[in-house]
Amino acid sequence: MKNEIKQPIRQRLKKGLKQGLRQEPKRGLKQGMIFTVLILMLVANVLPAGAAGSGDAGESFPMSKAELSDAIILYMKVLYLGEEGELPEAEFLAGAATAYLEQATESDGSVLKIATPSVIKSASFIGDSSLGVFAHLSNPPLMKMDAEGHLVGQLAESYEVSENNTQWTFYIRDNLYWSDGEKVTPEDVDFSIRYYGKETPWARWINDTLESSTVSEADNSVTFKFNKPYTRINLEFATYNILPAHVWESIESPMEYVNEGPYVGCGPYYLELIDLNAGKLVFEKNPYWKGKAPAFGNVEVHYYSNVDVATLSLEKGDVDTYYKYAGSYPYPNIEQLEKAGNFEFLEKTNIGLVFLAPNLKKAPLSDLEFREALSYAINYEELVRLETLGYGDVPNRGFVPPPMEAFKETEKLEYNPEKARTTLEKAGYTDSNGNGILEGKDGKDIELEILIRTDYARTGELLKEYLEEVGLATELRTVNTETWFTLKDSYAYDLTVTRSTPWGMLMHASWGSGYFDSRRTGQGVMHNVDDPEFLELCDEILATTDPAELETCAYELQDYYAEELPVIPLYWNNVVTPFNREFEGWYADPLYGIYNLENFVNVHEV
Amino acid sequence: MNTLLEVKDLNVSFQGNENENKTGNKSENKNETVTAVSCLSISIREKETLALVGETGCGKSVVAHAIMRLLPPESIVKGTIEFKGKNLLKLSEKEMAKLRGKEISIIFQNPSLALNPVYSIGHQLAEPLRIHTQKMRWKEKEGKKEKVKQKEKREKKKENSNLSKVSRALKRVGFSNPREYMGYYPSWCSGGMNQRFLIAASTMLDPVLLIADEPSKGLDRDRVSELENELKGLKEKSETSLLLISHDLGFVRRLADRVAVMYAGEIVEIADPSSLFESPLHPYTRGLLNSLPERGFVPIPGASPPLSNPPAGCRFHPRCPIKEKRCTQERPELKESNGRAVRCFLCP
Amino acid sequence: MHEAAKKTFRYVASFLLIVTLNFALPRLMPGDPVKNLIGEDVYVSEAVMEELRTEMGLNRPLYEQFTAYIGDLLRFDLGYSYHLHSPVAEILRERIVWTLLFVGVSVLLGAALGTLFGAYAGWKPETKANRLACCGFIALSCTPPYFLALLFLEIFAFKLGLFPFKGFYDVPTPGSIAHHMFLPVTVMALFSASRNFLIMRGSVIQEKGQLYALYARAKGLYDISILFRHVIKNASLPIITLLALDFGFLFSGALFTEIVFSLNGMGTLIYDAIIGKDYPVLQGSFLVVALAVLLANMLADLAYAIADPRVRRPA
Amino acid sequence: MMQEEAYIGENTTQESKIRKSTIQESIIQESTIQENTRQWNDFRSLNLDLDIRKYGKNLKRFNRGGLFLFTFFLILALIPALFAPYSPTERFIPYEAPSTAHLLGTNDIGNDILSELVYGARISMMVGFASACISTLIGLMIGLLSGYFRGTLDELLMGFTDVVLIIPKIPLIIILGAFLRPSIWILILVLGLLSWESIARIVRSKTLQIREAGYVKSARCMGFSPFHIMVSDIFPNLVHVLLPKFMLATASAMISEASLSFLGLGDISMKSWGIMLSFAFSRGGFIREMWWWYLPPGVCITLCVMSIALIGFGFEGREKEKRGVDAE
Amino acid sequence: MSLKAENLSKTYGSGLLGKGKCIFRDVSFELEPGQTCGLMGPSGEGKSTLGRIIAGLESPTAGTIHFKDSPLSGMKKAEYATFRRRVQMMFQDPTDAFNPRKRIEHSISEVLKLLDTPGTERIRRTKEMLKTIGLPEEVLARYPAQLSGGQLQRLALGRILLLEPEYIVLDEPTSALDVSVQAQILHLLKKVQAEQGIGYLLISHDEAVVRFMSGKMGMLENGKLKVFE
Repeated sequence: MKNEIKQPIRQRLKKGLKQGLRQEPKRGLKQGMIFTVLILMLVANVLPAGAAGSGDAGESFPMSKAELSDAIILYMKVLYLGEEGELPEAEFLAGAATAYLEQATESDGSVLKIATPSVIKSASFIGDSSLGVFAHLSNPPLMKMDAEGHLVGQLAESYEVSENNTQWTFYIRDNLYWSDGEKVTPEDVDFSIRYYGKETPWARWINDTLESSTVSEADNSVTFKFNKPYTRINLEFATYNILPAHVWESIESPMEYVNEGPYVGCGPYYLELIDLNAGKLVFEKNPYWKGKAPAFGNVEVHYYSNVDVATLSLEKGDVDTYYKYAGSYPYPNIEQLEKAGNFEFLEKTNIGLVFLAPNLKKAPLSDLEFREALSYAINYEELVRLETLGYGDVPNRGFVPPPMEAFKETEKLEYNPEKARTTLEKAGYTDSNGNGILEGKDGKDIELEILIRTDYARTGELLKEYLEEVGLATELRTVNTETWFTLKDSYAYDLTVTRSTPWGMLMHASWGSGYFDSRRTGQGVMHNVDDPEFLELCDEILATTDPAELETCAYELQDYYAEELPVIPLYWNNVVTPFNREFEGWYADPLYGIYNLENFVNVHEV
Repeated sequence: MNTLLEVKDLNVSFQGNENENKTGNKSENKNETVTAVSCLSISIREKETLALVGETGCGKSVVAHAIMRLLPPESIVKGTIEFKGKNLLKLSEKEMAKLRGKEISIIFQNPSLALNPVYSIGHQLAEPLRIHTQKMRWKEKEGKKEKVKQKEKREKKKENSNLSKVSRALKRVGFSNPREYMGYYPSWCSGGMNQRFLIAASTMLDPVLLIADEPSKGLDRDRVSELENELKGLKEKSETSLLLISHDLGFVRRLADRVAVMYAGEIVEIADPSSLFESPLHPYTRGLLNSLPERGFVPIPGASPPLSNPPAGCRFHPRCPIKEKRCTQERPELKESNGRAVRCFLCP
Repeated sequence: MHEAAKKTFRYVASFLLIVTLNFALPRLMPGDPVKNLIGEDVYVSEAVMEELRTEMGLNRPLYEQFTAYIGDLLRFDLGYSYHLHSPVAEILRERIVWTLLFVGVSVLLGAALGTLFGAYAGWKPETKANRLACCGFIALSCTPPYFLALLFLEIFAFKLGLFPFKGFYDVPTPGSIAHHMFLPVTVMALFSASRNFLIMRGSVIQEKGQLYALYARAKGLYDISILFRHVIKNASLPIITLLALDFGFLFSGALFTEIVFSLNGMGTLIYDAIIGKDYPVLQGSFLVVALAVLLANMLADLAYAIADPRVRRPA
Repeated sequence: MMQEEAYIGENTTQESKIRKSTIQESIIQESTIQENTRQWNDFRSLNLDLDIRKYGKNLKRFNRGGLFLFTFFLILALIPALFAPYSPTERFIPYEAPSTAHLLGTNDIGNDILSELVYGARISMMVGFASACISTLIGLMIGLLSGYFRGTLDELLMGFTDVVLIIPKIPLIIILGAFLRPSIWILILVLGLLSWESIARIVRSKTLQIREAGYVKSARCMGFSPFHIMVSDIFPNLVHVLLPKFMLATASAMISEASLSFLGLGDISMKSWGIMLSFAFSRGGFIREMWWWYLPPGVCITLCVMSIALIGFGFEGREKEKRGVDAE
Repeated sequence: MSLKAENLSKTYGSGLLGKGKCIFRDVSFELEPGQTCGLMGPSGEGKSTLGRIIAGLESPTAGTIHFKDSPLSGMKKAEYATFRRRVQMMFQDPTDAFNPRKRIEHSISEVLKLLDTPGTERIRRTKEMLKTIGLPEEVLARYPAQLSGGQLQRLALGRILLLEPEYIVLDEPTSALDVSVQAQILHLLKKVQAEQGIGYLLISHDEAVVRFMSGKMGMLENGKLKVFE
């Protein structure tokens, strides 16, 4: 609480106020403003509720009510009684006003500030999904993904899998300490994993399939034994934050546990404060961190409910970098930031992508030839140009983007409306009644309903144009995300535009298969492919941990995508992360982008 | 007796409405000027009651408002209105405001609407006192801080004296327990009561001239006689001159010292009530009197001309039973002879 | 007394209808709330989903859900939000304080500003300044609120750097709060003011044509003092009704301002609850808003009775 | 959206007063008040109406400006091809700054912004007018019925209206917008169905008034059917109250549409100004400081809504003025 | 053939709660065709309400009205329609007697349409009516706002006469008019009565008017009716 501030914004404000008072022409305006601010302060002060945002904040008021009203009276005097003697008083007042903002701050090192549009909705450490991602910094998972997309240990030094893939042993690093001084033990890991399994719906599978777990003090390891083979536990465990058992043991239902902090963590920082009203998370240095010493005293995550505002504040310099899980900094604004000059950019191809999912259960999209024709009708280059502003590529038919492991170079998707038309004709889709719209096999005009989430409104528009070009009538239906979930689950669409996230690309049998396997359910999941060939492939992948075997399967899967077109990728895009030039040493992993421990220990001021 | 108010050649006209009438008669309503009062001259002597009589729309209320200078700024007022030797039309608005309510007061025709619905009777009655004694307070304000307490005391005293003045005024108009009524609001009271409140408010500062604008309109017979007594009492007790504007001939006859009859914006006859009612000269006056109940409801044929488009010549000629040729062409002047005046070629 | 009873009856009926609507509406929305609870890209078996559904009481028959809902209401239990991981009542209590502060200050400022300027503009509608003010306020009331908020944000926070971009505060001190609330309060107050301005202006124009205003002039009052001593009290009566009606609008209508300024208030709460199908929060906040509006209307009726003697005529 | 109620505006004055007085006072007192008012109006019309006329003139100036603007937008909406240099779907180089070829530059997919703007007028105005038609119609029916028949029907309808008035509109619109397919027609329907209460109230209070007028009483006395009386006697006298209300409902519907678009609940296949604006924000026009992209639709909304509102106010003003002329 | 009122009472504002205000109680009288019955009394005593009840525009709280010996409440549709034509009412305020948005012509022909009068007949009857009330034909093209109170009151009477009524309730027919116009209207009323044998119930607060018009006179005071011959 004490050390968190020394933000440039405060100083700027202070400077601004003082300057404002000195600038003759605008003086009246600024005075009025400061006066209003003071009045508002008084109002806020009188209303005890106003300050009761966080429990112990009351003590830190630098001015009492009486002082404040004195200040206001003084200020009024300054305003109304003559010009003389104005400056010193005004300066005093500017000082008084900024004193609030100043808040006793003996700084140790600077603060790294991250802007994000992912809003934290509740101060629930376990329950809030956005918070779960940000807490990687304080409570790192066992595993992580390196820059090349390989899974490596994070809290775990290494891991082992048994022959039959049912038994996973993780060896924990022994130089890890919780921020309260306790050592991180395998019991903590065991506790955390079981805890999630027991308490959270999304990890219920652990509870259901974990047979037993054993902790070995000797080699600082924990072994999980499942009642069925799992091949991707290392990936799964790259997402579960490890919790201190001695703290969380006593918390009955963690989903419902709401606390503004601090939370005990074992990363280079621990989560000091979740301040919903200020819209920020404050991470404090972990005093017991034995790894490389981080360069910042604090890390702050500032979230904004409006993306534009987030980018504005970045451009303004209020924050140092921008992070959005599975997303890039908005492309249109990059140019603006480049012009501003004090930002550099980290660019990396996203392993998630935007794609067009056909409804394979319904004619005409169930017809491969039709899909084939469709794939020729789309102008990928223009999509890349307009949607990613060049920060992307025309995708291959094989769906999977290059940065993924075992990427196979398949044929690039091609824009050829002529070919699309002939393919359609060959497949029997002709316009016999001459109204410019092709008829389906049932003789009726084809009218495709494209379901789009609001984020892809423009893509939808372009698609509509492309499809109409080749004689396919289309209707756009824009829905908000939640409605989209419902509609795609009931297959109430012909085509839909959606995207995959990095984690989504890796889940299930990896390489995006999790989105299409019809046996699955889930929010973003299309579950539209029930071709046995595809399902078999998935099962094969799920049954092995052998890298060579996996690679073969992956190639096969990508070939399947390329041949059967169960999904038409629209563009591969890059994740662009701007960061303040004053800091260097950034890198991004495919899963969580720049939000990884390496950055928080390595990034430093220039 | 001295002349208190002298109105000479008063002309009041209103700029008509230029936008077309929704009902479609575009040509008729375009850019017309309504001359509500033309060439009106009257005088009121001290303690005298002058009645202005006429039918709806003949412009009598406009005269009252013109004297008080309450007409909207868009109206065009010509002529002179001399009050105690000062031309009221030349005074600034501020000077006029000082006169209003203090020297000249008015009673409007609709007491329930003239009183502010959200203030208590007491508050509204005391208002003239507050308004017209403010100047004193301003002087006090110049005093220094040590006088503040004194001032407060004085103000309290003033408030108290105001209250007692108000209750005295209420008593005067016949309320036996004024304190209770002071807490009432206009909407709680009947029209007759409000009428009396209004009279009390308007006579609070003993104005030299009281204008009563259709005070009997909309009142019951009983109420009218009450009002009559009220006004009679007022005349007897105070030095006030009264300009009584009414369409009720009987009422006027009982109250007025002199009666002026108006028709279509002009005065057609001025006389003392007895001679006017017994031997009216102007054909209009005669017609008017004949249509009274006691004379058997003998109507004047036709209807009053619109003020926007009065007939040429004598304004009464279209309805006149004895009109001659010149009546339709020339406009008669108001001729005065032995205390009476009449605007007719055919009357001596 | 008869009228009062009728009014009370109407209020009670309104309240019951609101409660029912409140129960029914969120349930009519599409989408499986359980799925929203779990999150994107997560695989969960049907059995687990079913279990969760049971836990949330969503698979019981509707009438059972309704009786349970009413029962909880009577115990002031507004349910538990699985999205926000707290009892709804608690969330509401927290948010309402801020929204009240934010909305309350804006409404008061807006009412004061709008009434004063509106009264003056209505008193002298023909002067240039007033015509300009009128145009300005009409324009203001015709601007989509989020547009104005974003423009303000760009100009004052981004271009001039005078105010922060988001949040109620940075550190919970009055100074910080005032600094952060300045822009959103200004935007809301301007909106509130523009509504009040137009009404007050019309009202004054109407009232000043009344006979009592003329009589006030006849009593010797001069120009603006007629406005302040006589007209303004009459003319501001409709503002009472408006403020009451405004209440609901401001509670939920602050939504856009809250989104733009990333404020953690009732507006965003409701918006998120709608988007996330957070039934309990949705119901709770609807109930609170509707109750607040009902209460405000009742207060307005009372205030009206106090301010307007025509209403409280003794028998 | 938020302004919705702002336009109860000038009428609230009368309305609320009438509401209170009808509630609190017996019918006799009411009629005397009406009588008083009538007398006062007579008086005013004869002597003092000029003040109000002046006010009317003043409003007319607004009205004229509003009418001019409105006609301009209406022409845009009716024959956009005349003003738009290109088709709104034609694509050029994206993110162009204003130039002679593209007076307002191009947007993110290269559409000419000016053309888009011109074509947007039709959709925005259609949303406004269509939903205002619906709400006016509903409000008129409910208001007429409850004002004319009074009694239990009145109690029921007005109770219902009160409840609808209390329901927070924006969340409800968001819910419905999310629930139903965001087609422009649904939007129109939703907006129309949710904004009739103030119209119903004013129509009711006006009907209560007119009901007591001599010509309605005579008509009843002569045996005309209630339907005939409502259609032929009461309705024509409501037009002047309805018209401004209609205009204001139009204005608020347009703002609502823009607001919903901002939340992503609009119909993107219909490029209204609101949708344009929301694209300008979501596609970087705002942060790239392309004011020529995000300001014009915003300003157009404001201006168009304003022109409509001004006409509405103008009608109200004219009516105030008219009342005087009538009585003469 | 008469219009009879028996034991009429009227109470306002009675509902579930509260007793309401009693306007008058047990009022009985009889109207004969060709006769005028005057009804006087201070304002606010329910004269107009009584008039409206007799004209069938309001229903009494208690008591009955008999038209040609059949009670109003038990009338069949056709019977009621005849009653509706035969008993008319004329109101105090001439300025709102006609719909301000319609030309006089329109208002008049509407009435004739109600009577299913054919087109040519309509013109004839309108002209006839205008002759009776003594107004030129120009007035037909006017809007009510363009006519004076006296003219409007004449027209209001004329419109009623088109329905060939047997009884007319005159509710303060002249109190909003100037004395000279009042005299005109009163004479017209007398003339019409003499020609068509209509029975009037004249409600007025002006004793002179009532005396001028009627033989029978009633006084409504404190909720009771006192009849003088």
